[in-house]
Amino acid sequence: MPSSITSFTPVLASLVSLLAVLPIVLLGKKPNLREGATFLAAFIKFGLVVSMLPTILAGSTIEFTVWEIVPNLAIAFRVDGLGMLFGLVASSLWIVTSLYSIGYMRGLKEHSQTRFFTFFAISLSATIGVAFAANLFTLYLFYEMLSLATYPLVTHHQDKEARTGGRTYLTYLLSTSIGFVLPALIFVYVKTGSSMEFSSSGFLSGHITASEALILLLLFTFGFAKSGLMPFHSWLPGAMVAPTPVSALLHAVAVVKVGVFCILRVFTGVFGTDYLQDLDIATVVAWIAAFTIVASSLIALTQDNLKRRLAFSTVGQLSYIILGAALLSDRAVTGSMTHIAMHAVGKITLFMCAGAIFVATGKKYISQMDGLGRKMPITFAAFSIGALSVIGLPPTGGLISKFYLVTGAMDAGQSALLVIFLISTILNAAYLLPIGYRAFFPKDPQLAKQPFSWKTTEEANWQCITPLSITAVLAIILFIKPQFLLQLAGLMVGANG
Amino acid sequence: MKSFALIAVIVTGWLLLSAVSDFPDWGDTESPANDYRLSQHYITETFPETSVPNMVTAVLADYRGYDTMFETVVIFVAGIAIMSILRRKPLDHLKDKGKETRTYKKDPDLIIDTTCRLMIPIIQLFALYVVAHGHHSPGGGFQGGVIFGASFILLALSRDLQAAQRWVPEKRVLNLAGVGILIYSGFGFACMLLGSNFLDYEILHKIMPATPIEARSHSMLGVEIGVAFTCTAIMFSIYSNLASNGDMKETL
Amino acid sequence: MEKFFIFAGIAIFALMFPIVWRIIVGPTAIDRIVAVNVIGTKTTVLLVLIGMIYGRVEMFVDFALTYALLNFIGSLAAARYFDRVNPDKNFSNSEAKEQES
Amino acid sequence: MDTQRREGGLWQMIWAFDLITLIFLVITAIISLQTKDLLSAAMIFGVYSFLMCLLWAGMAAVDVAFTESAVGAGVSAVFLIATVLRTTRRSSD
Amino acid sequence: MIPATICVVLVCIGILFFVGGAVGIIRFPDFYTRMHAAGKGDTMSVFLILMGLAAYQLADFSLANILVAGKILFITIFIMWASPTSTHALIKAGFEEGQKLWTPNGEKEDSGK
Amino acid sequence: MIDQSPAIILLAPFLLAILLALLGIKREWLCFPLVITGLAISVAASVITLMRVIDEGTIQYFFGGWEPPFGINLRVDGLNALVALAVSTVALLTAIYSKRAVPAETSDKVSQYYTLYLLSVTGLLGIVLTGDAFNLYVLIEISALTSYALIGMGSKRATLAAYKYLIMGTIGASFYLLGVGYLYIKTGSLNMYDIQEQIVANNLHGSPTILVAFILIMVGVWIKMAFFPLHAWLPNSYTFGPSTTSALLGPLVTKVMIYVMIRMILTVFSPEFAFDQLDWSNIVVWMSVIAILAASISALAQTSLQKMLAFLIIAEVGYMVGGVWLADEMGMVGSIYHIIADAFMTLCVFLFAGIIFTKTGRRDLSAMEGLFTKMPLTMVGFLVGAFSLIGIPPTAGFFSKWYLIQGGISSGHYEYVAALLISSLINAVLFFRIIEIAYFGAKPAEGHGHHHEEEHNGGPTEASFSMLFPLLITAALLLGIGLYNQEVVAIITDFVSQFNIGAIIL
Amino acid sequence: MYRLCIFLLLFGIWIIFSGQFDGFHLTLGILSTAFITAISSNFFFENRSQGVGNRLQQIIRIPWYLVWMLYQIWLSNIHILRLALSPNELPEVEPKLVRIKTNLKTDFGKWMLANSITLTPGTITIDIKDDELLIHSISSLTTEGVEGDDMERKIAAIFERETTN
Amino acid sequence: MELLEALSAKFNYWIYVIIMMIGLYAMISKNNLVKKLIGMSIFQTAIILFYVSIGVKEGDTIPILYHDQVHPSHGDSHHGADTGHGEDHHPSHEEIVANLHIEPDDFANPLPHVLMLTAIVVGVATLGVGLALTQKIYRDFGSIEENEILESIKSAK
Repeated sequence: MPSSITSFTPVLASLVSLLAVLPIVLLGKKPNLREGATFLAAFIKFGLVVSMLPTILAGSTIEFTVWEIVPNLAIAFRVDGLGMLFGLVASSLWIVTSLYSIGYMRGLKEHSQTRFFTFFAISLSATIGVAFAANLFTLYLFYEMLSLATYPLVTHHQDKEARTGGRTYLTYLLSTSIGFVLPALIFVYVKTGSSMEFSSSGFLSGHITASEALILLLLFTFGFAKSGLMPFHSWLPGAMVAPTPVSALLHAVAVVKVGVFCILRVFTGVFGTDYLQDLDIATVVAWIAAFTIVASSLIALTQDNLKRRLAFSTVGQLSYIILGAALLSDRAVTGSMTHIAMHAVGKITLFMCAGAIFVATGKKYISQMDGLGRKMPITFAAFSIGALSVIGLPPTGGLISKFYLVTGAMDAGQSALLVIFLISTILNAAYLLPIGYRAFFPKDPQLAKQPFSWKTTEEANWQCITPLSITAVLAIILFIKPQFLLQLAGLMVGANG
Repeated sequence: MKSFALIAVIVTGWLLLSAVSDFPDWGDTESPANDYRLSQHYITETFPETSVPNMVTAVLADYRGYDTMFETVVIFVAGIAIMSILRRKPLDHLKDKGKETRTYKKDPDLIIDTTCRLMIPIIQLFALYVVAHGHHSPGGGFQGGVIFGASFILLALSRDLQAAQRWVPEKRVLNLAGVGILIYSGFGFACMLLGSNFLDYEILHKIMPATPIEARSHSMLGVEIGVAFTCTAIMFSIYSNLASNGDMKETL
Repeated sequence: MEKFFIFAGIAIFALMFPIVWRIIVGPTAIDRIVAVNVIGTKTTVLLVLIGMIYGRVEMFVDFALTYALLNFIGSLAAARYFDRVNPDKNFSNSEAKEQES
Repeated sequence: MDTQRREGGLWQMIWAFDLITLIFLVITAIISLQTKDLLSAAMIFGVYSFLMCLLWAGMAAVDVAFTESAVGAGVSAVFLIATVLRTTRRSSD
Repeated sequence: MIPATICVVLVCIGILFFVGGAVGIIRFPDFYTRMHAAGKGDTMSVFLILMGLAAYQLADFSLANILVAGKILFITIFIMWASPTSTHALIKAGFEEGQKLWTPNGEKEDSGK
Repeated sequence: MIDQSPAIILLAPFLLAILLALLGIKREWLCFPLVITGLAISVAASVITLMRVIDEGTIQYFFGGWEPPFGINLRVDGLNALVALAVSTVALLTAIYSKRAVPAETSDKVSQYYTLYLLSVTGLLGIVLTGDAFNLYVLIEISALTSYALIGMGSKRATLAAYKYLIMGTIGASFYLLGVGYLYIKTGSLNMYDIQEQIVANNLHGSPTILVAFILIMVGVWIKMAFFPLHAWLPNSYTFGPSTTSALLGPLVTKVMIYVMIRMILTVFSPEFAFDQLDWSNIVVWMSVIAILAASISALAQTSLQKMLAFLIIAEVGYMVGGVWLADEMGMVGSIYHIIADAFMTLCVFLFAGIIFTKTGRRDLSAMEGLFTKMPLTMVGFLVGAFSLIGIPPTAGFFSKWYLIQGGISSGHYEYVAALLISSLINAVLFFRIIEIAYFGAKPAEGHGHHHEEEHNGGPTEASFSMLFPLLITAALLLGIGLYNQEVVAIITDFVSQFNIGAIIL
Repeated sequence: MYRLCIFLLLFGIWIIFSGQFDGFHLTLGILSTAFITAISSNFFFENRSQGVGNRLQQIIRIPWYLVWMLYQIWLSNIHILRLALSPNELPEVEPKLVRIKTNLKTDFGKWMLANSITLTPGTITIDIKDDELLIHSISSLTTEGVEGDDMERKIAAIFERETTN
Repeated sequence: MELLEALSAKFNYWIYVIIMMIGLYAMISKNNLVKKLIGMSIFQTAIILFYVSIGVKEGDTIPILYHDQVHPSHGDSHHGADTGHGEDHHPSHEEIVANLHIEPDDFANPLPHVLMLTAIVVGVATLGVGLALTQKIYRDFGSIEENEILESIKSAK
């Protein structure tokens, strides 16, 4: 029986960036100090998260109940393996993203930077909140908070395009969360009357009938529309109007990962894999996810806008995670948990590269990027690594998670889904690899002839380049040393088994 | 609209009629409303408890005095409301005077004027009588007040509004109305200050030369006077605002 | 004796019918007002009669008096209306015709 | 004054009285609402109030009748006339 | 018994005058003549009826009843006081409104009602 | 004096209203302090009363020293005390707001306006506190008459709206009165608790008279609360009246009427009668579903902020009526909680609308362009209110919706849950439309060549303190009520549980 | 002095109204009467130059006039009754407007005259301007009574004896 | 015959419904604002009629105690004994009460009367406010016909 420790640390980890809002707003007039505050908060947060790591790895959980807000229902924090994994990813990547966004924002001389950093901080706070939420209710609170806090980020440009994008973004996220999750949440509350505390075996079994379970499952899966499951995916490409750091945040760190994280929580914490297996309803979700994977990959192939292509790629990759969870086998679940981290690192690299390209050259479309690799070698190198990671090729972390997923699918005996994995991997490669290839080896012979020299490079400023290099390296490191991630994931699965 | 109204009316009427057959007969002494201890108490105990022979007055001003206070407030509110809706400065009356197509006669009619002149003091006396004798005969503050107000209306009708306004200018009207309610609630607050509940007149025997039961009776008279003040003032105020369209110049 | 009063009352009531008829046919507003005034007077009498029927006329005279007074005010006000408004013959005539139809 | 209850036959008569008044009431209410001249409508409404007052006197509700005679018959008719003076006399229905 | 008799007689005559007034009001041809019926017919009949009632009230001769009779008398005075004035006011109003005077020649047009 | 606290709640504004009428005509500066004093005393008394209710249970106060049913009494239990506190607080906040708005909008009638204002509050508080069915009618009329005047003092069209309100309001109040009459004819009593006792004692639940009385009272109250098909008076009244009026009446009148409905169902007719014997719960819930949807959709079609909010109020009324008629304990708790929450959130948005109207002089949505940069604090206040109306945690609106949906689910009325959610979504659309306008409007101002006068002057600036303060307090209260909803709900549950509603339907 | 008379007059009326002779109600009566005297005593008599004795004389004379008036009203009612109930098509009715002049000086006198004319058979005062009365008469027969100065002399005898002196 | 009996025993209630419906119909369907208000008054008086009808008792009298009930000594002295100024030969309040015998069925039920006093007052107050609004509307729109006003608003837009 894993012991649980009561500690204020998870709350603090979530709150620290929220508290950072105050100095950020107050120091709005002094950019350096303001960003100093951002960094400070980011590091403190990371430190706090890491400080909990040993405890978690030792098999304990950390709990803290803040407030019993509705009868029997409290805002409560609880750190377990999955939460730790996600918290680690989010907090570490925040540092990177912060750095990057400073570069990006300054590079483009964006307006309202104070607001940007403020909401950035709030978003992170919400993300960590989701990661460490102890029950469905707390999860939902932070989920909503994240939706709202990212809206000003998505619409940062305040132009017509941003307006449409922002509108789509909110429409999808709010309508699904209010329309699907909230009733499901209350339904669960009414039926179980419990505190909705996540537990490794779920708490629903015995309270609801099979058909209710199916409806609930679908409500939750579609309700957490941040996961980009089709048909509720189109906010994601729409949200591409946001500044790139935001896209990075959206796609890699906070938003979409929160979506899949929530779904993972629902599968493992609310229903419990055993219960789902008994009911045999997860296959529905699995197939939806499978469909999403294939469809999104095909759409991604047709996109010329780099960020949009990456966005559709994200849609597909997220569905891997959902699919992994829906397969319900230990390995698949482990794979999907790990994939959160792997994909995050890979995708953030890709996005930062896209941003760096935009900052340096102002180019958005893939067709314009012929031969750009020669001007921006570091960026495109990182891009390639990221792409490899996303596709799931060595020497990147993506391979690890994909391996687990595929074997998990075999465990589950879903050979049809196995085929899907394979097809999609090919498709992934088809839409990601050509970009790097074209950049380095342009079709246009004139560009191809240009000699490469470090001096002619037109890389973006160092604040942009550094983070993407870091994440690219990280992707490789994760290939070499994925143990602790697997260990964290295994904590969840192991408890299950 | 007409057909909708018809449907609404028919449905409501049917609804109301459907319960009629369940009612006790008209004039039934055994009906629940007449037989219940509430009305019995009012009939048999009013005089012993308040020494007022007119049960209606006693119930009105004592048992349900709280209601009546708000009834007075309703009048007051109506007066203030009408004033606030209609009253305008004479200035903007002048502005649209060009549009006025009506002409007004200034000189009062001799016959009407003389009749009213002789009548008004008697009406006023009568009004005071009605207020004062509310305990023994029908009437009371409200009716008396209306009659008193009617005497002002009569003056305004027989001469013009200014004649009445000289007597009770607008500001005094408002003050009177306010004072009326203040008198009423003053009795209530006095009871509170003496340590009893609001409007519990019995306690006033401490400051009145009377027994507790008489204190009730006398306080009721005081309360009725308050009501009369308000009614007088407000009835006249409403009349003068309505009849002059808010500019206090010309009336009927 | 009460029965006599009631009969008297009903008789006076019956006499209201012709007056109500006048109210219905008009033809002009002032005719109606006259009729209303007459009804008011009759009502005053009726009130005293009712008082007699109840055997407690001292309670009824008060408001019979009020009644007479306010009836007077009412018809005076109506009369003053015409005093204040310019004679508008066309209106009253056309209005009268509308009423007839 | 005798304090005895009145006998049943008399009651029947009062009832008849009541009945006539009620019929009158309905008639005046309808006329008052159907007249196209608002001044007449106001005056007829006055008649309606008279009848109400009678009715209440007949039903032994003296205080109510008193109030109605003061308010319904006198004051509200005057208010209505005042409004007719200040607005218009014509009505489309 | 005498007061009762007086009462019955007076009330009956009063009602008779009421009849006169009422018939006059529907029968007379124009506004002015109707005004005659209304103004005069009422005054006397009210006087008679109320006097009759006052007389009945005095059957039981006590101070209270005298006062009641006095009040009834007061109503009578009031009505007789107010009635000519309101008659005057109304007829003046009609006159100013432009009511046409009925003449025997024009009788056929108007007397139909 | 503690014993007198229930009476003081409404007597304080009443007394000061009269004093104000006497003193305020000449001395206009006196009006505002008097209003604030009266309402502050009222709020304090409400708090004390609430404390006492929590400590001692139901408090009775006999006016005139007569015990019911002979006299009129105030009977304060958990429900009353809470609603009274909400009413007086909202009134106080609106009064603070009105300091500048009233002189600006009703130039020479300030003292009259404030007198009516205080009397209106008195009426509303009286409705909430009284234990007598007829007294309730009188107070309804007081609050209604004052409302007509408060609305009628607005613009040209406000008068027409007030007239319509008057007609509808009178029909509603008269139906209520008639209903009380039908109760009286069968029970002979007017005291609410006594009526209930009589109904039980004489076994009148099957009587058609009681049934008709119930229908009449319900229809009457529905008209007064603008329940959907009977709502015609509301939108224009709250749109064209002075902004203070909207901010006072918008949050309070409908809520207080819902309180009356709950009081009638629970206390007078008993829930067994209303829910079990009549078995109308389905019909009314469906009606409320239609109300919610229709009102929300109508709100979408509006271009004027006030009008949009007015339709939202109608939708919220649908929530509460539906919540009550779910015949479920949780639904009832949710409705009562929503009364309080909704009072504050409507207040919040109406104050915002008032500020915008005073600042820009316009009512349409485009008046709000770029306000985030110009009036950040105002917008923050508004955001909280908007989030609460949408139902975003941790504002009070979320929790009321939580309880309502909980009631809907546990009573199996999924259509109600669906309507609630759809309406939340529509609210989200509505408010994010505004937020969008306020958020995006700022930028084009730099580039384009429009030379509005506003832009020359830098546009509207942050509202004055007296306007901003109540808005922000309201926003804070919304969060507070949300976060401490357990405490509030505990009081409500305490009250509701004695009626044992949950047992009835089963 | 004047006010005292008014007070007494009003108090008499109060007694008729009240019918309660206990101290409490009499006190109320005195207070009310005093109040009315204070606020509206000057409504009663326009011309206050006349002495109390004069007024008393007038008051004594009034009843005789009233009796005569009652007789006139009686006649006029008979007249109306006859007209109304006559089976023929209103034989005598021949309405016309008549203007007459009056010599009465005081307003009260004119008022009395106008009302008397209204109450006498067949005539109604429509308007009164200065010393000219506009009268509606139902038939030529009835007009004679008005034009015959009889009434005016009676009124003058009561109210304007002083002025003729 | 039974129907007739049922009708006659509850005649007041039937008529009250009819009057009320007349008023309600006028309130809803009439175009003229003043007419609506007249309809409203009729509507309210119908309710008053209903209430007052409740309080009627067969063979009752007005709800004021008889003079000789309150003043037992009245028959001899023609003087009312006031309770407040207890001269020696007047009975005190307690004595009067001790000898007082009131048969409840003799008097009409006073409670509906009290209630209806309030209702009448409310009625006239509402009527007054309604009329004031009507005048203001006429001042602003130049008409008191609802459809004309609505049209003028529409055309102004």
